[in-house]
Amino acid sequence: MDWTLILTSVAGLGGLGLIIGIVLAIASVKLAVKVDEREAAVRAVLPGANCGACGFPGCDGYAAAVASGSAALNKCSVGGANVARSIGDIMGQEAGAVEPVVAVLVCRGGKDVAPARFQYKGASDCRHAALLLGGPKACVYGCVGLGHCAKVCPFGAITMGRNGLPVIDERKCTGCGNCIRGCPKGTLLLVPRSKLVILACVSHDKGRAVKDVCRVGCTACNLCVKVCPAQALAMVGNLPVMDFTKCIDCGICIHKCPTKSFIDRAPGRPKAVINPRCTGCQACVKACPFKAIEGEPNKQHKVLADKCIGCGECRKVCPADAIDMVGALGHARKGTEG
Amino acid sequence: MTSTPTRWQYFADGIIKENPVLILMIGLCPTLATSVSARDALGMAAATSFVLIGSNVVVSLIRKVVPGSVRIPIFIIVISTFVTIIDYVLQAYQPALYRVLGVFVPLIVVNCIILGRAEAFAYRHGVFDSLLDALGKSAGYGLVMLVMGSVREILAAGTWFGYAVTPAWFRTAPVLFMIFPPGAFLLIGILKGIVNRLTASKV
Amino acid sequence: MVNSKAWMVVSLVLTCTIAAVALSQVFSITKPIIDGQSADALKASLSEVLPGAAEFNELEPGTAWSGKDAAGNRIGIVFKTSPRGYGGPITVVVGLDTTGRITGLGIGADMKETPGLGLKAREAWFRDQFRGKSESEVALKRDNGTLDAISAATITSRAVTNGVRKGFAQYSHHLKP
Amino acid sequence: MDPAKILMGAFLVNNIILMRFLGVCPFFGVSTTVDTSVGMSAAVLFVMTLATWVSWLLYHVLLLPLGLVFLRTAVFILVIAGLVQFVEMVLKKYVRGLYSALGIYLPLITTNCAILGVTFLNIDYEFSLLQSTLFAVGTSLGFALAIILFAAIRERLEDSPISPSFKGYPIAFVGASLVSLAFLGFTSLFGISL
Repeated sequence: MDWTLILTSVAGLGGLGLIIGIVLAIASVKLAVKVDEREAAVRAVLPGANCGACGFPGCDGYAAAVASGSAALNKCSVGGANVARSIGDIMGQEAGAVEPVVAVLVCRGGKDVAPARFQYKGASDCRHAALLLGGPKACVYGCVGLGHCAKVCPFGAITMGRNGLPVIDERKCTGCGNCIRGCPKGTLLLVPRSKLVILACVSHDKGRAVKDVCRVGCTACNLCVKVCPAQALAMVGNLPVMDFTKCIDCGICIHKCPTKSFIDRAPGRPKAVINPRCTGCQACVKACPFKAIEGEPNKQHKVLADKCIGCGECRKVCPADAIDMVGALGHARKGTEG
Repeated sequence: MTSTPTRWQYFADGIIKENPVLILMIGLCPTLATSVSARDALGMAAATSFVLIGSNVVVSLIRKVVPGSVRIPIFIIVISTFVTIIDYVLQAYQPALYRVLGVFVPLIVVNCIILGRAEAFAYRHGVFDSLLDALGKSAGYGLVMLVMGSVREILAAGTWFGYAVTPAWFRTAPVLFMIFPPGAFLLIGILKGIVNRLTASKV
Repeated sequence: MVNSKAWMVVSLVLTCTIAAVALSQVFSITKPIIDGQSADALKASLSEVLPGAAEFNELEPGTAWSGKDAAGNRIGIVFKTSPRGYGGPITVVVGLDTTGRITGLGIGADMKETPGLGLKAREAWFRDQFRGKSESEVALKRDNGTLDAISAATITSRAVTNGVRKGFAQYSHHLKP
Repeated sequence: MDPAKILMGAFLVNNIILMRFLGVCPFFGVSTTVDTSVGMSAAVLFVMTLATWVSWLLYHVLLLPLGLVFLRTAVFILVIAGLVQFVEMVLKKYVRGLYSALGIYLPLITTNCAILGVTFLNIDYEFSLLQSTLFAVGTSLGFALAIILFAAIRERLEDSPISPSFKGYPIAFVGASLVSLAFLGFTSLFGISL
């Protein structure tokens, strides 16, 4: 037992351990970072996807802003209402209602209907492809289809469909907006979940120029603006811009559009049915934009189910309240409650 | 993890499902550097296993009394004690193997597997579980080292554990590339690709 | 108690002390064995490069010895240099007979060349090339000499040859009786 | 060894990651984006230089004279661990951005083989304090060069069409193999055999 060696090594290593222990102890006191415990609590509630939808650099940034009181409590669209409510509880204030939003693809120009004008062999990413003459697709406005949105979606809500267009799983989509910011063409839109009818085209061309590059592109024919009962559409830059507050999602524009450029997010639509109270005044026949009602004057009228799109115009004008909207419940339109 | 992993899983995971090198991607430095021949690779794996088992056991023994803020330096001292022990034991009793492993024996102390397991597992589990985990990880590590060492030795020197296993003409012009660092990177890349293919998980 | 500042320092010092005690024990046990090994390894390596030498006495501590055969008359000297190789210093031991020709070359075991590559310097074919060469003939083919280097380990080969030449310059004055 | 050779040797000829296989774990972990690589390289440069000074002084002042050479491993790694923990606290207090960017990788710098490896090489090469500092700076510049170069490649790999099972780490390894092959070309540049 070589005591001198043991003692010197104990002194050496032990001494060093002592010094480091003391330095760390002092440092942990002096350098302690004063963390507001409310910030930690808020941070714990946030989903932690660091998606930036709230406009702050990740959840840490948002939590710090909320704790310091410089941010609204309901900015976390990903977390939605319950996160907003729990932040409200932590901060002791009432969090405003959060309008859940969802991302929607506003371009239907898949490979089948919108051909490419050259073969693109570069990096398989939309942002790279868009740099090359606006991308390989004949329609330069449309979705390039190389899956950048699918890559940046932190929730895996977007997968690329067979025809080269992204498919958005609305159950997984939290409306964080990463895909909207990432898309070089702006063919993705954040819309409130309650909004059902949306124009699915972003081409600013007109008529033949659109027809040449895409079979389902909006040719700015102005028909939808004319037929819209609520005057919710206005033609701006060869595209019908929809005023979400006025639009009643009736769906008339969807069926009137010659190139089927609108999409309907409602899984199903109700149908109009005329009950015996009908006096045969034929007000509904004139009102129906799709000629879906027939019958002799002063007699019980009948709705042709295949033609009726459930827009509810007839119901509005019927003096005898003889028309009901039946089927696809839960998708009643504003003003046309069945 | 729905059901708490059974004891057996602590061990079995280490070999394939949570193989330290190919799945957890830690402990790459010594794997690439000393897997030039099967014998050296196994020597390194054995030394690393000794340290891993020892440190996992000791760390789980003292985990309740270790203050959170200095846990890393304390773990480090425990690990470096075991490393110095194996370092001098090898020098004394296995000088040939020690000469071959060279600077990589003391570098076991910074082998990410050991501190990684100490921090991630041993600090949170009992002694017996930690021992099983260490054995599992060592077996997994040994397996990868054996594969890497064998492939590189056979390609670069035409021998396996020193015995000629390739035709003479091959040994006159072996694939020297595998001895150099690029060969090691390439080999582990291919191995990782195969593992991905098998587990069909995209890392 | 577990997270108080004092315990933080104490636990660190305690672990260090235990480690220090354990390591010093291991060291004191293995040290003699290691020294023993290198002592008789040294004697073995010296006689290996100067065949026929029975005992050696030190000319310069740790770097040069003169060798006597069983009958007691000088048959040459041995010197040790440690040129810097690829991975670190390489101990090179060279035996010279009285005429200044190399009688043998040994390479130390503790070098840290790349395993499986630089370590090939210890193979007999490489070391035997030096036998019988005088100072001027010690050079690699690449440096217009006669010795061929280890394939893919030119750094190590060149380090050894440079070491030998440096040794000649420093120690050959011992040859003149 | 003159200073320029030590610096060039550590920086290019024997790159710490690609040729000596030290520091490979952070090399693959952090190099997904260029800016985290830059952050990591800065941290490595800082910690490696500091660790070299402290370890060199400890070795030549404390260990060698007292004959405690066998404590080398324990002392060096203890010092580095303490140093990294200290750096972590300072970063957390004053440079919040870098702290959140590096996160997990700060404690892993402690187990970064490159830093401890360099302290050992400094001792094995019997460098003076100045030479050790040069070697450390050269090595961390080599670390930075390798990791930033590789991060740029990996960012490009993200978008290239690779078979699913080779995406991620496998293709990164193959990429590293090619970069290492390129560095192999530097061996014994300017006759440096460091």
